[in-house]
Amino acid sequence: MAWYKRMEIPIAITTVFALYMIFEYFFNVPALKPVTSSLLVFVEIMGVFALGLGFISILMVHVPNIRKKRLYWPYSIPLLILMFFLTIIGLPTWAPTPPKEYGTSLWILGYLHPWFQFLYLNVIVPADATIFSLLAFFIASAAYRAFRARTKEAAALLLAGVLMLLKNAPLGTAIWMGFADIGTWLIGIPNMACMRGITIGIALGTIAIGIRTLIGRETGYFRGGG
Amino acid sequence: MSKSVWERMMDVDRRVIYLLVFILIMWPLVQPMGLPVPIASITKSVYDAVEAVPDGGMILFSADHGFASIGENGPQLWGFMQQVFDLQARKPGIRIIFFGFWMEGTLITDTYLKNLGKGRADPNYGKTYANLGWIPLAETGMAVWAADIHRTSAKDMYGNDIGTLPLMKDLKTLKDIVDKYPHVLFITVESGTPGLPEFLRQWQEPYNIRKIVVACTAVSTPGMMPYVGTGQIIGVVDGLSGAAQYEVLIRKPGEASAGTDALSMTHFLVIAFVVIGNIGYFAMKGRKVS
Amino acid sequence: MLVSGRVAQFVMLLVLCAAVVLFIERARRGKLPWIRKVTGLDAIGEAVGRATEMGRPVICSHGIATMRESTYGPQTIAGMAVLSYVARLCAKYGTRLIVPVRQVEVHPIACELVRTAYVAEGKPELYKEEDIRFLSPFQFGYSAGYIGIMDREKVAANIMVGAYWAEALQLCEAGFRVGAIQVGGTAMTAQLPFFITAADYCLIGEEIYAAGAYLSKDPLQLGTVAGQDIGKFVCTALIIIGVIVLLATGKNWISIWLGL
Amino acid sequence: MPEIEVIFASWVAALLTLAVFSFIYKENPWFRFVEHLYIGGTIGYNMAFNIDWLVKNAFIPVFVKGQYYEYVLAFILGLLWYCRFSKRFFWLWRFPLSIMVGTGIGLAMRTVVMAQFIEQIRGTMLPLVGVPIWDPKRVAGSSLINNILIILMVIGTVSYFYFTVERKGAFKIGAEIGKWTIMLGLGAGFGNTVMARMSLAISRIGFLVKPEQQIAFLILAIVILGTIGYTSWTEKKKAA
Repeated sequence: MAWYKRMEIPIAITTVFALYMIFEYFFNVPALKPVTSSLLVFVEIMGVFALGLGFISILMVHVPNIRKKRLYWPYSIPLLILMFFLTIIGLPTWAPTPPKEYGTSLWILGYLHPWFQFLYLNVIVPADATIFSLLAFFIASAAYRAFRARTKEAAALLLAGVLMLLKNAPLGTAIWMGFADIGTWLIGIPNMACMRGITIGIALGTIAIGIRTLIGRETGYFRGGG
Repeated sequence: MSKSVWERMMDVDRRVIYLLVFILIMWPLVQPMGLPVPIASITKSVYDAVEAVPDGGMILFSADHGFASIGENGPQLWGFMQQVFDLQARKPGIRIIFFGFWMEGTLITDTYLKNLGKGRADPNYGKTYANLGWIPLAETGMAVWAADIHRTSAKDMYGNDIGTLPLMKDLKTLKDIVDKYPHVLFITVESGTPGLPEFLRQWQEPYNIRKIVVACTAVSTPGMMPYVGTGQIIGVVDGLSGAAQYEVLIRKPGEASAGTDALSMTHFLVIAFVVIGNIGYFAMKGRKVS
Repeated sequence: MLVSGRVAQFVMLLVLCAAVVLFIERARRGKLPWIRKVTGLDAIGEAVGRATEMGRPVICSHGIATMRESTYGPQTIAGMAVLSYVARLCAKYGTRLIVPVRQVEVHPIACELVRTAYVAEGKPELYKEEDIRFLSPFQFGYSAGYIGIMDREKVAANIMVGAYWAEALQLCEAGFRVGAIQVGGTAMTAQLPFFITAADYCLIGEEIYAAGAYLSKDPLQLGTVAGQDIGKFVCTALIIIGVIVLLATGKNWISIWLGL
Repeated sequence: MPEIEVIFASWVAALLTLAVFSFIYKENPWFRFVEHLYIGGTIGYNMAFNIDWLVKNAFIPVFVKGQYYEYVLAFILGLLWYCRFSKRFFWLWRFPLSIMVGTGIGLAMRTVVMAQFIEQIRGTMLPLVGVPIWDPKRVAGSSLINNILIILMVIGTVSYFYFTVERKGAFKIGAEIGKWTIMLGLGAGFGNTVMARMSLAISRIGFLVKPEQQIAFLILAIVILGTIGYTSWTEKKKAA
């Protein structure tokens, strides 16, 4: 393999950039400030460029789906139609006399196109909110299934969960104001302490995984399977 | 072999649970039951703090949430907006500035302003209140905005030059606001980052804004409690149940009040199922032993 | 020079890094630390095995964060390490593996990891890029696609390690519905309650960061896990000393020093 | 009489809402349709939004205003992603990725120590004198009992996760405290989230039962339930 294709080079780049970010944060070198802000925009721009990868990946899955008439292929059609439609009408276009409500900018933004707005407000927003709200049903069934006093530990979990429910339901505190105090205590003391303990561990884990990545030993990054 | 009652209690079909959740939410929305809504002291202190703004005071009003949490933040925002405009009607010297560090939040603010008959078309717009719209860049944006309002919010929500608004003309920095108005109250309706911790860092410490009230989603409330303890914020409107309490306090029952019945019902439904499941479990366990 | 207010942080970072590096060195010299069992990680093999027996696919995801966000990026890397392990197992047993992806920039690396794993097991022909599915850049678009796939493909194992937000519970419940064995792991503290109750096995917080090391059995990686424990000693000691100093002097000196 | 567009919009939104809700019964064609439609929509939306961002914040400054020429390098690096599809230049796509991950890891390592380690430790060094033994007015406030509990629980939770130390002696006690803290804490976290999730469904179902929406709701609900019932019936028949 040619030397420039070796995996060590990207790993070295990763290390250099990581060390730079750390250095810049701890050491006061005014000259580096603009470099860092440029770098962060850089990363942002590169991230946006990657978008096309998703687009291509979707095409690679759904076009053959339709062509080969795989199972559930008809559903790929609305997906592709809406994807292309929104991408195309959403592209920024030049408008010599922009409508007043879009502000005075010459670039009338594609996503302020009325069709785009219509689809956004009446397709994406309701679907998004409703998929999110499925959680209301799932949380009820999960509570029923999981809050069962099989062991002493599970009993503690159950008790804390039910007491919180009584605190949050307006009817619960109407029955006995004490539920509010108990709930506040549970959130303020055990929950906080538990989250804090876990967070400390997470910090240590982050440092460990960071070092593994920097020395190029992390399986999750470039070294997969090896 | 058919299942025993206990087994059935242990193994309720999840669809039954789902259906009951759906019905128990829908029914009170169509036919409100008016279950009691006890007022928590932490909500009352928010209400009192807003009511305490004197004639000639300033209210800074920030909407920092997205569409996803509108179920909780929407009624909170609506409650606050009704209250501040009522207050302004009673004490005409009060000035209000709306803005937000989340883009979607400012869109919601604008919709509610329209619902109140305020906003762009209102002759008082720009004189007694202004809507500066979205301020980008999160925490950095807070710092920059406070240092130079006219640069960061060069245009208001409706594309007017901010210098042309009589209210904003002389308010170039957050310090100007604090100097000109002796009583500044800051209201934030929020659901995440950027949110209160950022405001405390960027605004409370440097500009000495002491009167801050918060409305947030129930999930973020625990994170707010330490600040109430230290007195950095006056109080918290906690999720939908907080919004309902607030509607009771401002005597304008609305969406949240309708929702609280559903909230109480579904919470008790979950508790009921947990109890049923456990009864079934222990009955079965007892049987196996015998 | 060092920025004021960041001196203590810098020293602490050096100390924690030094602990990790020390144990890497020890491991390099062959002194392997003993490591307790992490049930959640051992369960992954079992889950893939069961899927193989049933002839149904495995779904393995790595969270919905990118690799460049400060607190969530490392979780994605941890998830990738698990994905790499799962991909090897699937390649070995010839089980179908589906990987749902939310972030475009993570998609190529997921493909790369899975392909490498199949090649390493000598079965490159089994690798199908259309099974590494980019779903949607929206959180709930991803979630809807994920639960749809689980239901339609009747997956037998659902392995989720990485940064998850509200969709965590949706994925768990949908997975439960199709009867999949579920292993969930995240360092998002707000979502842990759902993984611990609704998934069969749960990796809590830092356990996911140790996953790559634990599963790969690479001595150097295992050394870093031992280094993490030193950090815990430091933390416990600081808390105890701080409380004692505060009690004795009435002023929290340790806290003041840590803020330097 | 509202405009036809408004009526159409509300029917579309009601249809999507009900189709998603139908998933809780079972996976069905309606949900599948919305799932695909929505995924397509979000990708299109994201493309449009991000291209707009790119044009406004990168292309216009560079190519129109002539500032920030260094961004051109970012454009080139960004294009390298697409080398992934080339057999010959395959290796090039790793460069943008390695820069991105490098900055990310750097950001993580430099902030994690303060926010997630030192601040948490500082917050746990709580006073044991000069505070009331128990404050009934502020149950979660600073009091002797609470402070002792927090200190023990945090240390306990931390020690629950030791990887290389066997759970014996003090470590066993610590891990035991940690276990109970985690159970209580996560149980409370679960219970506290129920309200947020219920609020979401309340707002969606509230949308469906609005007076002007009720007709759409009823008709669409009947249609969706009918088709789901029909398809499951035919499936059953096929299976039999």
